[in-house]
Amino acid sequence: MNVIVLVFAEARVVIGRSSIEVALPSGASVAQLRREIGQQFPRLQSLLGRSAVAVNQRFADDATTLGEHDEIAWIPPVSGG
Amino acid sequence: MNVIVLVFAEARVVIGRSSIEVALPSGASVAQLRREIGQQFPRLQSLLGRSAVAVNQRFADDATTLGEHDEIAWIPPVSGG
Amino acid sequence: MIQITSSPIATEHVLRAVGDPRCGASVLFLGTTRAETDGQPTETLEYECYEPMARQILSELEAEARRRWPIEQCWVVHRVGAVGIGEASVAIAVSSPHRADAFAAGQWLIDSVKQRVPIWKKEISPDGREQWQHPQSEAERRTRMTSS
Amino acid sequence: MIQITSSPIATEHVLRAVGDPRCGASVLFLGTTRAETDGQPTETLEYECYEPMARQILSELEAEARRRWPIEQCWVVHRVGAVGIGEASVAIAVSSPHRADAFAAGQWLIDSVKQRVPIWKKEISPDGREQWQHPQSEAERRTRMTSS
Repeated sequence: MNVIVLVFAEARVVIGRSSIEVALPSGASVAQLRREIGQQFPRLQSLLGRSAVAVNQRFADDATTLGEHDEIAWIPPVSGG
Repeated sequence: MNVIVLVFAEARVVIGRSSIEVALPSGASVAQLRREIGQQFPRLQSLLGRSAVAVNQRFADDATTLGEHDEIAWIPPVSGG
Repeated sequence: MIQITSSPIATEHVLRAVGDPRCGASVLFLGTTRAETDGQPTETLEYECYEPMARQILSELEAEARRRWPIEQCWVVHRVGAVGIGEASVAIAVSSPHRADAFAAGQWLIDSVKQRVPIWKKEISPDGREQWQHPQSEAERRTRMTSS
Repeated sequence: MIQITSSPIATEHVLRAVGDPRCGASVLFLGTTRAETDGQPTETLEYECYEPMARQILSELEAEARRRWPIEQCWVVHRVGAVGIGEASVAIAVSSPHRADAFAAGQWLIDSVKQRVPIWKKEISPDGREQWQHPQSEAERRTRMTSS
């Protein structure tokens, strides 16, 4: 399956797009998504390691499984306020 | 000597004036002033016991001695804010 | 900056006045007249002030707050006379490079104003009864410190 | 009430909105852009936001604050886009019958906004250098929590 991942802030700027498409085996987990993104964007591995992943606008742990229609977001460390 | 004592809030209202004149031996202390006021206004003894006395706009303890030209004030428990 | 005024407190002005390019944080506290106190309706409050001493003590409190916390701007404004329901009787605003200092200084200032400044409040109920507020004891004073 | 806006924050409006006749205390926190951070000059800040999730988390924070403290009114406003020196990027206002609750809730809300809401800040220096702020570690995050 292909999932769409929203990207923000430094990740967005380095990648040059505000979302990316990632090919994953169906029923893949957040952990698999992280590995796949890390391989596609090796320059962003350090930032990725410090980032959270949100699924349908909620923070998700590595074991969460993903579906094609989920709203997935890569959340770099936040700095609002 | 005669000293002028400024009075506020409930004390002012009960006494009906915003200052009182009190006759004291020269060099009298705040403690003596308190006793004299308590005798003049027995209805206000309880409030007086909970009040502070200020001399020249500073809180003063019972041992402070008074002069005729000091600015003296009877400070009931405060409730600003 | 210390102000004692019988006019409504211009809160937006106070807030603008503590803005400072060195500061990332401003905290404003407003003490306002409640419609009820302990279940008793209040119509209006009236504040009386021993003004020269109140100014003196407020200035000392500002100086002490500046010694204890790295605050850049500090305003304490207390209203006197009649204050209607919902209106501010006191405004305290501080700005600081770091927000924890602004919160701590603001809270210490309002606690200290309530304990140390010669200002007195009279509650007037809708039926016209007037009651000067003179906290009874240390225990009651501690209770007041947690109220409003 | 939660707002995310690209317009300047109308602080006076926020303050009026939390006024409540049941409340004796209002606390307003403003986070503003500092001219310098750690000795480096800042020209402007730019905030990016994952808006639907930010709204979701801000609403949860408001609900949690209302569970933890007896607050009557609660506003959290975060600005996005460019924010000049001295302007507010965030405003938090709460009102409560008792002031200790208003201070505690306000401080908890701003701490939580900084930790949990998907909003990111980019610092732009006068020479045009841009630096996204992505705190490095828990230790650094704790440092940030005490800053601005």
